[in-house]
Amino acid sequence: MFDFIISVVTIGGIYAIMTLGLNIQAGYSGLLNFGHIAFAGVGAYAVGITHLQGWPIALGLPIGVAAGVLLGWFVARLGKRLAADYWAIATLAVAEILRMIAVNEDWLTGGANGITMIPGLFETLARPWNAVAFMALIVGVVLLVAFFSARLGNGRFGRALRLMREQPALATCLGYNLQSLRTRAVMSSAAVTALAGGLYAHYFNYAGTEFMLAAETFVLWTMLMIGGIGRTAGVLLGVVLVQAVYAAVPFVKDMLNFSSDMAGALRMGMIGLILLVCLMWRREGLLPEKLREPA
Amino acid sequence: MSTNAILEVKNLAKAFAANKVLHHVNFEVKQGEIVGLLGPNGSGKSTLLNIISGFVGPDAGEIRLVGRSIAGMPTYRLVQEGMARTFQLPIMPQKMSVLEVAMAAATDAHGVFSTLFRTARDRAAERRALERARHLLDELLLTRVAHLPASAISGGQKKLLGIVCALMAEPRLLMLDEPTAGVHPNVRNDIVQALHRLNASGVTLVIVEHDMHFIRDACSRCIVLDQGEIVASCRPDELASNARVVQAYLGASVEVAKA
Amino acid sequence: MVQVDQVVAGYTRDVDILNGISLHAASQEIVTLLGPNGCGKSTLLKTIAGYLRPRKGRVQLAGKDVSALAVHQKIRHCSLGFVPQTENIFTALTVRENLLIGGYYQSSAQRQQRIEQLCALYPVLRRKIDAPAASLSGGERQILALGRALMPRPEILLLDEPSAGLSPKVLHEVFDAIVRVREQEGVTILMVEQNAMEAMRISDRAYILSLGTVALTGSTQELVTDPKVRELYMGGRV
Amino acid sequence: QEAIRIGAVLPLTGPSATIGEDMRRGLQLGVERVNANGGVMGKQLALIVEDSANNPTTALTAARKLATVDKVPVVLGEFSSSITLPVAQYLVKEGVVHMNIGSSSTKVRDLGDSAFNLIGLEDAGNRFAAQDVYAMGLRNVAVITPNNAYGQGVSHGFKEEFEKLGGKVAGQILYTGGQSSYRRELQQLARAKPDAYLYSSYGHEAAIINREAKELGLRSQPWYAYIMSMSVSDTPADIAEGQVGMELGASKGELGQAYAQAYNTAFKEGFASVFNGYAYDGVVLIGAAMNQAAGSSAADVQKGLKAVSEQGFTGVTGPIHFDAKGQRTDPPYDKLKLENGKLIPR
Amino acid sequence: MLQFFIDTLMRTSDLALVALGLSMLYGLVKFPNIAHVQYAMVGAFLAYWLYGLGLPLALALVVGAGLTGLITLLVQLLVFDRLLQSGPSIAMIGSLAVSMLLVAIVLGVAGSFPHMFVLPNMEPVLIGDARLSRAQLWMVLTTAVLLVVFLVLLFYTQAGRAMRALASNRALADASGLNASRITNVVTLLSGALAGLGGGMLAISGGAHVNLGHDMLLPVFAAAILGGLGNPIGAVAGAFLIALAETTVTNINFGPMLGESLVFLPASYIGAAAFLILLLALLFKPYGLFDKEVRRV
Ligand SMILES: Nc1ncnc2c1ncn2[C@@H]1O[C@H](COP(=O)(O)OP(=O)(O)OP(=O)(O)O)[C@@H](O)[C@H]1O
Ligand SMILES: Nc1ncnc2c1ncn2[C@@H]1O[C@H](COP(=O)(O)OP(=O)(O)OP(=O)(O)O)[C@@H](O)[C@H]1O
Ligand SMILES: [Mg+2]
Ligand SMILES: [Mg+2]
Repeated sequence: MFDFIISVVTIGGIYAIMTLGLNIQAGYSGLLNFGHIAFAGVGAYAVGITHLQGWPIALGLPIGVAAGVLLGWFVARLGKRLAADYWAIATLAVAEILRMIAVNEDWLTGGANGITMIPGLFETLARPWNAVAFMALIVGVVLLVAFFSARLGNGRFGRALRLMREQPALATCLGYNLQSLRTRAVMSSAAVTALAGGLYAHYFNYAGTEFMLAAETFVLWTMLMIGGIGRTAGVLLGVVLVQAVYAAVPFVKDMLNFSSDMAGALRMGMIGLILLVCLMWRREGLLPEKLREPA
Repeated sequence: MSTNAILEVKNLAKAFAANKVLHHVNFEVKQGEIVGLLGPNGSGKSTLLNIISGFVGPDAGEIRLVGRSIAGMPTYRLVQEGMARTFQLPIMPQKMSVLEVAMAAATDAHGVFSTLFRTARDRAAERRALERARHLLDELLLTRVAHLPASAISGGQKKLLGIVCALMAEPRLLMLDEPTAGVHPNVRNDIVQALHRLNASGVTLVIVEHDMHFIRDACSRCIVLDQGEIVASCRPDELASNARVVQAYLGASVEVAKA
Repeated sequence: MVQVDQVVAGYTRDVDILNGISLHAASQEIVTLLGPNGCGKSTLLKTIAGYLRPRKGRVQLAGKDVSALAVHQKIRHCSLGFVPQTENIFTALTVRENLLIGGYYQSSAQRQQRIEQLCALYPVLRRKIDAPAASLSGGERQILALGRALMPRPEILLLDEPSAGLSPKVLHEVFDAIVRVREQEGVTILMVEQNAMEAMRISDRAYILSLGTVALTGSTQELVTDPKVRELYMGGRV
Repeated sequence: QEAIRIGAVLPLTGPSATIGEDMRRGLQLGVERVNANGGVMGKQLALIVEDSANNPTTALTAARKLATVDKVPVVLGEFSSSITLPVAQYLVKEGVVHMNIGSSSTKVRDLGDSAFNLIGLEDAGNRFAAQDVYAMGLRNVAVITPNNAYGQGVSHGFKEEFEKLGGKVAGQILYTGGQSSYRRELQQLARAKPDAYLYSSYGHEAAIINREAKELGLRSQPWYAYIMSMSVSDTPADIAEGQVGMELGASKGELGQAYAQAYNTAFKEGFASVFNGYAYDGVVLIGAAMNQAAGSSAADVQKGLKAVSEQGFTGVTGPIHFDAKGQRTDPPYDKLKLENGKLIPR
Repeated sequence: MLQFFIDTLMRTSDLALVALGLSMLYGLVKFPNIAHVQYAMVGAFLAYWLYGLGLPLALALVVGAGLTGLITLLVQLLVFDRLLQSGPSIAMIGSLAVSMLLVAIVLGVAGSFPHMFVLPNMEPVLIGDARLSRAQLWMVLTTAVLLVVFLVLLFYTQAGRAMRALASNRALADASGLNASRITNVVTLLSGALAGLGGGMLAISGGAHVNLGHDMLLPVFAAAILGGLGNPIGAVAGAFLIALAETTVTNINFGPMLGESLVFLPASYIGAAAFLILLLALLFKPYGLFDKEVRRV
């Protein structure tokens, strides 16, 4: 059980980092990124490819973050003239194209098999401690990212983003360069998310294409919306809840003695139901964004 | 060309499809003036403002700000050059308080790293913005609603908030699109006062307005636009005696302009 | 025609914007509401139209208590017309389509005829009849909004700042047209105005609101001639 | 009396759900069989099935739960190689026995000590198919397979083996799954004028491919189905009629027939794929291994499996023997054809 | 060439009805309803079930579509009306939840095995040198007829105008006496029925299976977006363009250009082609290809 909890916390932490990243775009800047998982995918594949090519594995994470930021720059450029909904689909398109490249170009990415045997971190430590150390690392990163992202949101940059989110024409007229705001927001968010993706690859010793499916982005969105978009505490709460539900489903199934031919239906149904109940009950998320009081 | 012109517009033309909104618009605004920009509905005043402030590209013509050509410059660059404007129909954000919107209008020091690490520069900018925002909100009677969501204040109050935002930038040239439409008459006087004070501190103003009282109280000169052209440029009290202006713009309200 | 009794209403549960307000407008009267920004004028009109439910008190139109009716029911069945202060046109439609929607329940012949009439009343509409409404200038929008509301020949018209953004000449024309509509079609008009001077010119009575209640009321004559009223509520002019 | 638990991770939702469910049925029948024969060391055998949702993260979480919370000694499954590989890697690292019953990637071979494999991997399958097709006198073949790890393996591997024999692959298409029509892919293949088509596909996708191939008149050439039972499971018999193909060795012999009977009674329909047989064999084998080693720890299972394999074990998919790496030696393949609406050996 | 054209049309008709409904509803409710493709899946199962009960195929499709419309309306009333009060993004995530629930229910009831329609073997029709099945011919024709009907409905009737007015400004539609909720309900019903019909027709060739909705999610959304969300006719044109792009990728032979006999773009990039087209189109027409809306500050 102990091991399982550690792994649930670690995975939750990785998702938390990605969701905090998404929050910088979606929450603060109102940018609907439906291809967000692509940043994580780039991070994961960077680590994987570093391993495949036999480069020092320590280079994986930095390369991943750099590649993520670059992709972020590109995606933000794409949005120069696009309205929110349209940009959302454009990002989805980019993510899908990247995924297809990952599936098809097996000389680089291992093809549909993905890249296996990626070395983990802390593997020199003894059995439970390597997992504990990894969890500690992830929790540390989550706290750091949460702290900085809250700062970003409450500070002057975040305020500019929020004005852009709600009234772009007003923001322009006040002298903000929307394109630059958007680019910087997406790039910061990409950096964080690519880092999480790289850590994912190390943790699971694996980078593959299923991880880059659009459904994964929707998981991130779910976490974001349940907790409360735009608010760091809300985001974290959302991640904890969704991750708890995901982790609990197999146990609930065992507990209620559901026959295993219903296991799949039950898993989907329960997650859908809980999500729906949450949304209906607290429509703005559990911790809705508040008006910020300038200190 | 006079040397102290802050804004020069030469041969400006703009058409939307077949609709020629502006053609051969020529005028200049001198440093320290308060110019009223008048004209019938649909004569292109807002379009002119949109072009000057970089929201809409002109079809032809030249615009100079303090002698520098600004054609094709994006709005945010123009704001850095000291130009600010308000909108005719203000729409305000939902999840930001009035005070926050006002503070957001101070655009300095909003870098990612500066915000992340709360540098001294960031903190100083924040303090300055807060002080100034409080002051301006107070001046335009918005203190009572400063903590409400900016979208939940009344139409007139939004208009005032728009003006506060424009002033936050400490512009050299301020263009107001119908600042008093929907604003209570008493507040109108406050606005006039505030604009005069602003003008005294060196800000040049261009005001689009339909309220002749306001024009008379506030402006030193009027430019009248009709059918895409400038048809008059004179002192406000001379408007009533200009036949073309009366025919196109004032109509039966000519009495008001005279009064 | 319009009777508002002790109405309390607001947007959020805990804040009342209207604090027990009462007023009325007799048949074919033009009544103007004046008051500082944010005192609740628009809120009052929205409550009469049905966007907000009165928490206390009631709203009567033509003698019927309509406090509980939805907006579209009032518009359709109580012969009510309403022009909101902002977002008062359908930007995705053309000018003609805006008018057609205004006359949704008329027969198509009636609609054509009415559009002709309105175009004669407001020539701008004819000039822009097939333009997308989103392209209109501020003043043009205002006229279109009025035209849309007039399409079904309402008996009661609620206007929220109809003059905002109109040039002096057009403002005059619009107000004259309002008076004419009243005379020709017998409409009762309740309007909010900041342009006190012009509004007083055409209205019979006025209410001056303050913080969700009536601070002062009287005939136009009485109010305009009272110097204190002019000083306090009309910017010291008129 | 506590039951002895074993685990499985299967795609019960998502694009491979059909096969996941088919495998689950095999496992279920296997457990029933073992328990009917007296269980494991006098105890009941219990199976915990977790859904992978066709997602590696979910699959790994499920495997973690099985390994660390339920503490099962052995986990069977997944189906997609891209999920089986990370899951198996994790299990081996934890010292849990992994039994592969669905993935054919050759990487399965190198997973480690506690990894076992029951099915023929793609290299063997490709060699078998290439020889079979070549023996049928076909020299110029077009190949259409899904664009995933499995399809890529078949497509590339078959070409290699077939060309080694001297045949030619006229065209290869890796189609994107989940589309409503594959006419365009088929027509592209037809432009290469092959003298036969080799395809492999999942149930309903194959149904579309077969129907459209018929509509487009491509069935005038022979069609060869790779893993035939899976490929024709959802195609109306009159459309697939006359196809030939190969198959991972399906249930056969008396044992196999009894099993097919049991499957039919339990689920009121025939096999949806061959994988249920391997799943069934996996469970029965594990039961035997536990009894053999007289213990139910992972180490016992590992030891037991080796021992049972040495003694010789016959499952519904034929005799099972593991090599030193835990791989089934000489995994069975069958040659089949569809005649009068029935799959029969040829 | 004829075959190329027919392939394109057929793929178009696979996507068009669902995309049309999606886009139409988007116009009113202003959020991309992810569950919309699942309505198609539900429609497929209903049609299969009704056909199994012995209804003639056409009737089964129509009744199935009607029932799907009712289900759609029910979900709209119970769930989305409430969620929409707090904005489009909440509603969108809600639609994701609904989508999962629908899949779970169908999975629980009908299982994961595809259900194939047992149809009499139909000989393909020959049009010129192009071949297609009778069912598909009917599908293309039905789609075309429905499209024309909707075009007329939307742009030439007072009801269509009311719908667009509602989409543009709900509060003002109220102030014009339109019964906003009733119009929304009718449109919801229609869009659900369209999705149901689309799904049912798809199932005729590919069977009714739980992933039917999920599989068409991306292309349908790409089509709706390409045509401009909220513009139903655009959605159909978008579907056509996507189909065209896909067909081009698979069927244009670049061989002659390169001096070889047969050179195709890899078919595995077929999805990428659709998305690439989408990206390019959006870059040049940021609000979809058929956007005519005037935006001014
Ligand atoms: N984006 C656009 N597309 C098409 N036509 C436009 C656009 N913007 C403005 N117009 C047209 O240009 C003309 C001038 O509009 P503008 O808003 O500049 O007028 P204005 O002088 O500000 O009038 P008002 O006093 O009523 O606000 C109007 O007839 C309007 O319909
Ligand atoms: N949508 C809303 N939600 C919450 N509060 C609102 C909303 N709209 C207005 N208010 C509040 O109600 C008060 C009255 O607003 P209202 O619009 O009725 O003012 P008004 O008298 O029409 O002012 P103006 O002349 O500026 O249009 C405002 O102070 C505002 O704070
Ligand atoms: Mg204007
Ligand atoms: Mg108001």
